[in-house]
Amino acid sequence: MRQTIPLFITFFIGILLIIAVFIPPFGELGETFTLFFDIMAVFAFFLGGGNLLRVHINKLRNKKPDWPYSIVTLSGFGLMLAAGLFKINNPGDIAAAVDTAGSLFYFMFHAAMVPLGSTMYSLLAFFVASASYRAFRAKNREATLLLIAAFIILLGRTPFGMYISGWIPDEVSLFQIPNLAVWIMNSPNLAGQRAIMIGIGLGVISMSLRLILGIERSYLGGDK
Amino acid sequence: MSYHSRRCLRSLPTITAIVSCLLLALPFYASGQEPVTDSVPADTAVVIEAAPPTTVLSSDHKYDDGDQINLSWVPSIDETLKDSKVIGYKIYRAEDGGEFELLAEIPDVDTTNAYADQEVEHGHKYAYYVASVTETGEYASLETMPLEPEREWLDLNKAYLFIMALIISGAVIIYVETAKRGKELFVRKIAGLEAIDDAVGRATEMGRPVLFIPGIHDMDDVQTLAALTILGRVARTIADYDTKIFMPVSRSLVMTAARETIKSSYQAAGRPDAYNDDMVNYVTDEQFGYVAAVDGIMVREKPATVFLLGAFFAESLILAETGNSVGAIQIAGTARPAQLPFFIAACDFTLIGEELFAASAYLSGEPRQLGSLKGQDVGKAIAMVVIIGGVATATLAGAWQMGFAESIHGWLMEVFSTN
Amino acid sequence: MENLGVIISLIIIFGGLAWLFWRSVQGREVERRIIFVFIFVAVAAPILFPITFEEKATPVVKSLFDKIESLPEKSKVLISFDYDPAMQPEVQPMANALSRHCLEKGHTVVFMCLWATGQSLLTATLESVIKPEFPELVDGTDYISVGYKAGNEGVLNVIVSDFIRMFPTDINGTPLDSTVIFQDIKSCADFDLILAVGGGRPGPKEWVLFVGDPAKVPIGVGVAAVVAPQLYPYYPRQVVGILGGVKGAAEYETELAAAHPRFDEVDKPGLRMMGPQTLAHMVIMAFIVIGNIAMFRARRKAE
Amino acid sequence: MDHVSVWLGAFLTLGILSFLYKDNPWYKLCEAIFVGASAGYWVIVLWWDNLVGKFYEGVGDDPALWVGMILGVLMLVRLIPKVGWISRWPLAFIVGATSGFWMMNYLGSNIIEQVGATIMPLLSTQVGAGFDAGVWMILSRLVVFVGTFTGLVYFFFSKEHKGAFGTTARVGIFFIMITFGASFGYTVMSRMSLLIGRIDFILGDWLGLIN
Repeated sequence: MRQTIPLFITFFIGILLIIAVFIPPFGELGETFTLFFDIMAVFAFFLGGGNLLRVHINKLRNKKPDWPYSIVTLSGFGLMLAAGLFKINNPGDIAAAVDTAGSLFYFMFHAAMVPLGSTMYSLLAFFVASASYRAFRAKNREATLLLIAAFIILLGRTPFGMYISGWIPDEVSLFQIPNLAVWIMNSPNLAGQRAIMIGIGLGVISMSLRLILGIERSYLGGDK
Repeated sequence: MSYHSRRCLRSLPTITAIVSCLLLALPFYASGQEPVTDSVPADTAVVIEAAPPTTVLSSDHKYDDGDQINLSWVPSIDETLKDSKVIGYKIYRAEDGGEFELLAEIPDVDTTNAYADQEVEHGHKYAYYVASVTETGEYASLETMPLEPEREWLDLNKAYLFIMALIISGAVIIYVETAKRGKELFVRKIAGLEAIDDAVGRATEMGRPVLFIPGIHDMDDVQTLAALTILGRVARTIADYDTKIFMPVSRSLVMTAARETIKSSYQAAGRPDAYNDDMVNYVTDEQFGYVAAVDGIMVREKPATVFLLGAFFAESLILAETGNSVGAIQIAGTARPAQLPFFIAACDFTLIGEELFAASAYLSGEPRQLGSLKGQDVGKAIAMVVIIGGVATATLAGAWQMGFAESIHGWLMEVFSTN
Repeated sequence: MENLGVIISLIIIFGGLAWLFWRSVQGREVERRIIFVFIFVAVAAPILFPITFEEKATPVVKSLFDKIESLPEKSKVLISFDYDPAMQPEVQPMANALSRHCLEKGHTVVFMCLWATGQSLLTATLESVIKPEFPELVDGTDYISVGYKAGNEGVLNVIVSDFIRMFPTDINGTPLDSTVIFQDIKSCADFDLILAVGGGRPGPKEWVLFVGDPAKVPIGVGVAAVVAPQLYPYYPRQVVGILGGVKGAAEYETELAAAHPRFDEVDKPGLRMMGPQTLAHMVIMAFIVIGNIAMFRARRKAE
Repeated sequence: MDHVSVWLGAFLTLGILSFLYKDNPWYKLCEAIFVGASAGYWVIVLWWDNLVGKFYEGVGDDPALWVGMILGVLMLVRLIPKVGWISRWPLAFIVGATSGFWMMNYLGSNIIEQVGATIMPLLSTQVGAGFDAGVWMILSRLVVFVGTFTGLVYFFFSKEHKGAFGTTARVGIFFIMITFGASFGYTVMSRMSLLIGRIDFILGDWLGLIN
């Protein structure tokens, strides 16, 4: 019973959304369900946020290693929450958008989250460098092809591509590096992308059917 | 979902309506109207500056929820003249026999002679007329007959999509059934998946935890679902080996679902007491906030094995390189082609696209699940046959104008298009 | 002074690479942190001492440029800012160049965003590019900003058939049906061109799938370099042209400055960023080469 | 205010960058701030956009939204151990909806559209200016055709990669590798721009070294 009802719900909703594609009056069903999902996400957050608070309060209470940082996390959370919920320092009234310029929420977002987020993101540049040195090696034929393609695209995306291959006559201009880079993007890359996309499409269909038909049910938990 | 509906619904009926209108109007246009404009001498003070549009036709938009009427007309004959005074059209509408009210103005006289009225409702009748507009006045056409937009219950434009869905799902289901009856099905080895047991075993030996990252998307992404189905298998092995698992997630819903999944795996392994909610923790929804936290966990907990499965974006390499720097064995998989090269470079095993979705079926080893993979292959075979046949017929038709090839190619293009 | 700086930094970078090469060939380990320092220097040096390179538009960029150039005056263009501050250095230059171009050609432009974070970046473009450079244009008549609406793809699904239902007012609260621009725009199908600038989801790809295809509106895209490969399958059937990454922005800026010389004067961040980018690329390529040579050396030794 | 945000920004930027050297208290502090503030940020976004914007303001016109509300409340039921199992219903709903929705979506955009796009004439008298103009075009189309086909062979699960089949699959993986190489080359560019943006901030906005 405890498994049957959820299995039935999955089955019913899944089939409903599949046939809705073919029934014009149901055309908006997907969007409506997206709205449901958005509303459910708010409630799920009570669990997620609650979990976050619990973890850090526990850390604090038991004086686990690094507990002082939990104070920072909790106060950051609380401050952002208060700033957004009560629209602290918002130049508009309570009806104004929460991120109106000048509000505390706006300040916290732009002065703290933006630099943090973009710096974290920019770490990628460093990791790209270390991965290039360490991992992009022509160990076999496949890896060599990957390398060559990457190399041509890299060259083609810098002005050097044109400098070193500008001498190639216009009749075979395809071999000028920037053009070759575009050709790789448009032809072999496109072919690989398509094969991957078609495969993914089939994989999704098959997995969806397994879920809808209840063949795959691990996410539902046990009977107890 | 609805983009299918909208794009399929649009073109054909509209074009048919316009073409038929034009054809209908042709005789009228040729005989009745021309003399009128010709007979107006340029220097007389005539008030009529332009002829009204003719043959205004309203028609129901096919295969919709009864919420669109298509309107088309033959442009005012004056529009074709060099010194035309027509600057646009105005469309008037009356609902259920009421007053006519202005519905829309169309300023672009060169290209537009049709209008799709999407502000109608099933169950009401609408009549229209169209007026050609000049600087000084409007010249109205005749009114159309009142028309009620119809609601269709089946979208026949999508018959081919339906058949395709039926064939592919049918193939999956048939193979699942065949497998259920005990027929042995062969599925080739997938290296990344063969490695999972060893990877978990290694963590056990080293006494270090397993880190499972299910991507950064929520439960409304199929990749997250795929990650959770794989988690079910991995957690089973972890429960058997009694290894520690750590799963920071960036979505609350994923946290809930992951806890259910791990819990049921522990139950299946017969060790429900070993399960504990702290295995899965919510961190933050923010992409790089989550990454900052996971990176921290990696360098502090030094996991022996890291799974990166699901929807990944820019963080793929940040996570994979950090995992690599602490010496973890890494198994990654995503359906995002842009991130795959980074996983291939920095991880030990990578599941490419389709393999991610096939993984849990493969790992389960259960006949019915393997059967579904066979069904997928039927889809691939169809795609391959269609591509070969399509390219062949297109080439024959394009280079040598062979009639039969043209018709096959035309038909294939019709089937394999969502427009 | 500046030339000296350029020369010194080039010496540091190439000298360092030579050292790295020597060390790798000897088979000695090079620590990750040293690699990190390199890439930092390779990027920071050309920012301090600018180096610029010449650019020429590739066909995918040129075709979008030509499309905007050839649209008749008063065409209706929608520009969507679908990105966050993290993507900003890469795509904001495109958004600015595209906005300049459309307004310069006398098109009517509607600005919007699908990302909450896009709104302040959109405001930045309005305040620092459009208002100072096009003082004669009137907000609400020549261009209008409708801002952000939550709902991701859902927003697209609605505006494809009814724009005002999703965006009843502009960013200042003026009802859209009272504005001049929206007298003849009912849905996305009424636009002559849609420019989607962004890189995540929802982004250019969703614009193509949910709006461009069903409404049959040409779409031009400006994307972070990382997602550009995923958009190539749509070109040229479903997408008019693609600006990919800083390089795409730099090419567009060059093309724009050539066709409309008054924009030669303005800041061209795309072109400016190409210097550090080019150097960083060279360092990355050098890493790949050195790494491979080291591997072959080690393999031969093992044999 | 502006001064404060630049200094704060620089402090946080350098803190995150210090992780490259090694894990340290400065990074831990930045991480803690980031996690706390961003989790708070997302509650606020969910609260104002989803609960207020979508539910509270929309439920008048669309009573169906109550379904979403009820499913949401059911999620919280797990906090009551006795009836906790009911919280699986909303989960089942989401799994069903995601599967059904994306199944049809992927069928259209990933299979039908992509197969359709691959069907092109290899040579044609109608495209371009005839046979001679199209050597490169023919080559490109041939490459797309062969690459897509062999790529699909690679993903075939039912047959071991041996013999002629194995060779075809190997050609397929070659194409897939070129695709990855191209993605990598393209992506590197993007990543550098981000670092440029950050260094620009440190050297320009904070230290004022750039004129």
